[in-house]
Amino acid sequence: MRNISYAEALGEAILEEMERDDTIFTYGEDVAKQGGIFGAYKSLLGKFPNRIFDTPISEEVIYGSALGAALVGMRPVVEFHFADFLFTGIQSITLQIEKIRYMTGGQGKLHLVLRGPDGVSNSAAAQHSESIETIFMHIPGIKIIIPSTPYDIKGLMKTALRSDDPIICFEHKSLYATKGEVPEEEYFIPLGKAEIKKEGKDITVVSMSRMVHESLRAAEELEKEGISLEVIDLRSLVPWDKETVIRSVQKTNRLIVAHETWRRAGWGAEIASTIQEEAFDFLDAPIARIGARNVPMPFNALMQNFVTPNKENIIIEAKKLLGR
Amino acid sequence: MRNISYAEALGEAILEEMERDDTIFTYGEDVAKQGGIFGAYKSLLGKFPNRIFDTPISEEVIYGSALGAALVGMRPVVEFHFADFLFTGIQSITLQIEKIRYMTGGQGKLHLVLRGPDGVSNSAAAQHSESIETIFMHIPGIKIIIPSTPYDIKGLMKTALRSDDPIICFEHKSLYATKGEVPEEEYFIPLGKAEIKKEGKDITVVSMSRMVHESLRAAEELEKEGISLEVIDLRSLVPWDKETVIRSVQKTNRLIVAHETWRRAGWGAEIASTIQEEAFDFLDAPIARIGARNVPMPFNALMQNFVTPNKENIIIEAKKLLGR
Amino acid sequence: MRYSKNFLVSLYQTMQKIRKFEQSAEQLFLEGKLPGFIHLYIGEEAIATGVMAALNQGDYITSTHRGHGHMIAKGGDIKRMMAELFGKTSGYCKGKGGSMHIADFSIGVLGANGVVGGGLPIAIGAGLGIKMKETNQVVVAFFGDGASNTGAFHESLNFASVYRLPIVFINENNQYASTAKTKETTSVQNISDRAVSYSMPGITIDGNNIIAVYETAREAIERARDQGGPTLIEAKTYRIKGHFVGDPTKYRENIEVNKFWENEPIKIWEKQLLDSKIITDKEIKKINEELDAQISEAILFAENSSDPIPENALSDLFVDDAGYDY
Amino acid sequence: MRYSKNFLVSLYQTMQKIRKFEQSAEQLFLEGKLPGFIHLYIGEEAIATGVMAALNQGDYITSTHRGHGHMIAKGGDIKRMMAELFGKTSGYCKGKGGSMHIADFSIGVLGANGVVGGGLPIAIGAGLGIKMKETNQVVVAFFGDGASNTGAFHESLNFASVYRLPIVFINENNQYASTAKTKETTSVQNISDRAVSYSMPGITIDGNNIIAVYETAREAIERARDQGGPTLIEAKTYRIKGHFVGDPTKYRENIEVNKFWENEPIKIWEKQLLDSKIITDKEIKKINEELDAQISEAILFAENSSDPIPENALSDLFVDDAGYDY
Ligand SMILES: Cc1ncc(C[n+]2csc(CCOP(=O)(O)OP(=O)(O)O)c2C)c(N)n1
Ligand SMILES: Cc1ncc(C[n+]2csc(CCOP(=O)(O)OP(=O)(O)O)c2C)c(N)n1
Ligand SMILES: [Mg+2]
Ligand SMILES: [Mg+2]
Repeated sequence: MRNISYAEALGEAILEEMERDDTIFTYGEDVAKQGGIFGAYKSLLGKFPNRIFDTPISEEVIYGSALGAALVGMRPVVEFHFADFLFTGIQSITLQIEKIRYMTGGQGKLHLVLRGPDGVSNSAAAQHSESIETIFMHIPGIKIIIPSTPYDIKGLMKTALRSDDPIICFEHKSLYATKGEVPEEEYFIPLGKAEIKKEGKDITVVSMSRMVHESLRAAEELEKEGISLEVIDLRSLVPWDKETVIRSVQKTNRLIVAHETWRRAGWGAEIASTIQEEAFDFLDAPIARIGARNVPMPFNALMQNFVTPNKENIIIEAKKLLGR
Repeated sequence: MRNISYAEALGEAILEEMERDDTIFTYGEDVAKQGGIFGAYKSLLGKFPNRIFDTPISEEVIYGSALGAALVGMRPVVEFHFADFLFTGIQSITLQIEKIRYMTGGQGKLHLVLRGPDGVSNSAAAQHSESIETIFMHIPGIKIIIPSTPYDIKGLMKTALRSDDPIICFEHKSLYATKGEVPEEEYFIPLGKAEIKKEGKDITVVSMSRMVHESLRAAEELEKEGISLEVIDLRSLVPWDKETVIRSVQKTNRLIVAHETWRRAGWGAEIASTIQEEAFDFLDAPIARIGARNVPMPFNALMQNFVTPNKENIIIEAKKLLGR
Repeated sequence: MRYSKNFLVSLYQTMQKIRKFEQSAEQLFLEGKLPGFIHLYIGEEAIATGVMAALNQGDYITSTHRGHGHMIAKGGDIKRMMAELFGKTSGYCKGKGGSMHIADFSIGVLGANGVVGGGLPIAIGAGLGIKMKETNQVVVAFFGDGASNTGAFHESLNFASVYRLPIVFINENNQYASTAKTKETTSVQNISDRAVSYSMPGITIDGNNIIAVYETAREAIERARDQGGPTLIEAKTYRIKGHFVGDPTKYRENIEVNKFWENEPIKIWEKQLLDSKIITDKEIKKINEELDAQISEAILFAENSSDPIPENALSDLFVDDAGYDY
Repeated sequence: MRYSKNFLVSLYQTMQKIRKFEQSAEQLFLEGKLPGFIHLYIGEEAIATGVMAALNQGDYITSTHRGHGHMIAKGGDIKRMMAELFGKTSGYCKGKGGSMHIADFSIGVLGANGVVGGGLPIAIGAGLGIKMKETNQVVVAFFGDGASNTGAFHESLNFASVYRLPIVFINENNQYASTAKTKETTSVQNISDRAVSYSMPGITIDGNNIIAVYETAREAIERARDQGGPTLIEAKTYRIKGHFVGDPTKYRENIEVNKFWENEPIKIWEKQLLDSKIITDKEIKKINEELDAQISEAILFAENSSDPIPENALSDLFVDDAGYDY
């Protein structure tokens, strides 16, 4: 099978759907001239000059306009520049997009996609490194996909572009250039279906995005020491695939939840709380959570790497859980 | 001891501190002419005409200006109109107030207080009923107080007004008119110290704000059936008093965390996750979480009350935990 | 006047329908029959009525927290509106929204909005969508004087201008934003002066003059429809009632209010219609009786409608809500 | 000219100091020695230099993501700046901030800012604070053309006008916001035209003319200090380099850039100083050598400074951080 990058796979998904459905259009800052801040739209350049455009730096309108466009029948795809800048327009999401259908008793379909980069990368520091998916998991009204591979982003984005509900997609900066197998044939990945990226028997590790790869690296290293991790990639956070996690924990009896966002009140706490509620008797040890230290992201790489979780943290927690 | 209302106690705290410290000033929408949207500033009316004023509807500046004013040596106290409208200016908090001291290597003191109403009340519906403290617990950089009684708000607010760190205070709409004992003498309540509002032995209930009162009501009812709840009011969420909760759970071996905000990825998940991590062997049953159903707040009172947790939910969970 | 009698009388009817609807809502609220917040449009009826008279059925509007007038003038069903105020299942939002969130997407009302300025970005999106679809629809975005100080206002008008979107911005300057006097919180004399910042026409009119509203709106709407870009119209009026029903309005003098009662749009229009013999006292009486009957019917409909069951709270968030852990 | 030689030469020195600092930073970045993002102010030096020449030591500024020039002109220590670019403990932010977050509150620099428009509300707060304290300090808020389309811009200018805050808004119109041409995303010809919306003076000047910048800023600063309220100054310039170091800048033609290199402020000013015999070639050479030495020293200082220990990441969030579970 061919190998393409995460950015290319994402671009392909949007391109294919734009060719099929002329209600899809896309906009944001630096998308049309540059092909997106991390190049996700390179394959679209020149293709649909009227259906891709650059905007002023006006995030409240950029996000809020997606709602209006959806209500008149279009399928807007909006790039947020950095997840951090969701904050400059977030009322359009939390107070409008997430609520209007409900408040109006189910009127309208909000087929819109908000997507863009998040995560820590290369000393981008405190205002350009955040992952804030937990906020959207907490406030009801938007579905969340966070794909970790080229295969997953293509399949999930294609599903998103045919969904009638609002969806936000977080793409970790460090993933855009990563490559992976993506079939030529069309395929779709449903929301709410986790994938077991690696089977194992001693400890279940639940993660998403960059941390899936850190988990897989940890698993590889621990294998040598005879510790077997089962690595689950949730792929979507709203809805999240509780059943797959519970089944796995029933087998391994131990759980680690690993994410890059702050550990405190991060979504790992939701997974951990739910699993101890629903699989209490299967747990042989406390559920361990891994996340960033509770500080803004520092600039210096040594400090940045100290704050940001990686495979080492998973290895340490895994050994702790097994009393080693 | 005299009985005064929550709003009066809050007003007293600010008044006393304004009299003592002339760097304190306060502003927001509808504060000077009306005395605050829920009357918290009634006692200030006419007292410091230059140090209390009404603003345009410009939340990004209202919140962000607190930062600038603190940096030039003032102690601003900003009223946010409804917690929901934190979203219209939230970048000033999450990207600026919560980060600037850290990003600048510890320069400056951000002695500022953001305060205002949150919570469900009287069919205010989806855009006027939210409690969003979890967001500020997740994103590091601001301390959070959520007082449940007149006594607590006076003592905590006085501490806040002498703190050198940014503090956000959430005041449940339904509490302003409630009365309670408040001494004439000056007193302070430190952040990070929970209060056991009622001792008990069967189940620990951790809550804040309105839900403290619901918990106490539940405790009273359950007492009749021979079930004894220990009700802990955290009072501050950053920092939160882990030790007091752990000690209680070591005694009761059962924990319910009850808050009004959405259950999914709410702060109850952080408490639950932490306690199962640190007191796993003391737990005789899964930790139960109580929070709002994962939908926006509906208008109709029947639906509103169905979505919003109250003492009944606590009673049901308590009985479940004891297998009754 | 150069308009048909029908047209001129219909303006009166619509204004009165709004007025009577709201007077009833006020009464019902004060009797404790309606929950939540209700913001009355009383005294501002000429704006919604005049603007909507210049719009087509297929056009869109975004509204505000003070939205009953917009909804009625755009053709909303007062039965379903009243039922929504009561929180009934037969209401526009099945009791989920209430006064501040009434919408009817099918007649182009993209929602009242509890967030000041919140409707403006939505209007921009509708405008972008129309431009993409190349239909010749128009969007009207209503917003208050207070809203003109929000970031959303600025971002929206710049956006609309840059893409020449088919939008008309109607600023309802009722001189107050809650307890704040507009002139004390707003850095311009006329909010329409801000149009300069967006290279679009900016016009201030007497918002209590129904014909001025209609004609100014019509011109701007036609320009928008002909791809001539957006317009900012400031309609000066006065918020005769409190900010919400129950507001003690201690922040202003009664004398000020009384002055504006003199100048309220329905009284003026009724007098003009009578003075110019377009209508007779008898016809006026008949119209009002008919409207009263409609309102009574709406109240009856609402009161007789059933309450939602509590569990209804769990539907309507998503189109596809299979498997959600509510 | 009616200014002292010292003053006129100091303007040259400051501009060159900024230029040389940034050229070194660019070089170091391209050599892979600096991490993160670096936004160069090259070609825009006259603005920071001219404005700061008109400010007092005790005055405040808020800066942007393109902030090296503001910091240097306000009297920042280039050693600690360079160390910060390297992420060293001796840097202004102890390595926690990097280029985009350099600040020195002690000299009135309330921070560079990675959020477009993010500094404006902070400037408003400083202005409010000054008004409360009744000192006669002034705040200058720098922001880009792109930032003039954010909601923060609008809310801030309205706020400043309503309370007559002692603030001067300096719009650095370098004709680009990242890849976007300003004129394609901005609904006015001159950003200063937007001052009308806030009833404050709005002035457009040639931002590459150091004397024009100085004199215009001085007047506005004096007005602010005398409680005459805020001013919006648009200084037109050009972003000669890419948006950030490493930007391939495929969205514009080299010919356009070359045209502006001809008109860059330091070259113009050097020529003027020489032509009017205020300075000799020899003096110019000496100044430049001295500056080169300072920059080399700064780089040496930075390179020789120690890296933070990773655990330092856990300090500096709160003043009182006892008991936090980092
Ligand atoms: C973003 C936001 N901030 C504050 C409020 C509270 N609030 C509701 S209405 C209102 C005044 C609005 O004034 P204006 O825009 O003039 O509309 P009017 O009420 O006069 O029709 C305020 C401050 C809100 N709903 N939304
Ligand atoms: C709120 C926000 N949105 C988007 C960005 C990404 N961004 C960084 S700089 C920039 C362009 C800024 O243009 P301008 O204000 O003209 O400043 P310049 O870079 O030209 O100095 C953008 C879009 C950001 N940093 N903050
Ligand atoms: Mg108003
Ligand atoms: Mg620029």
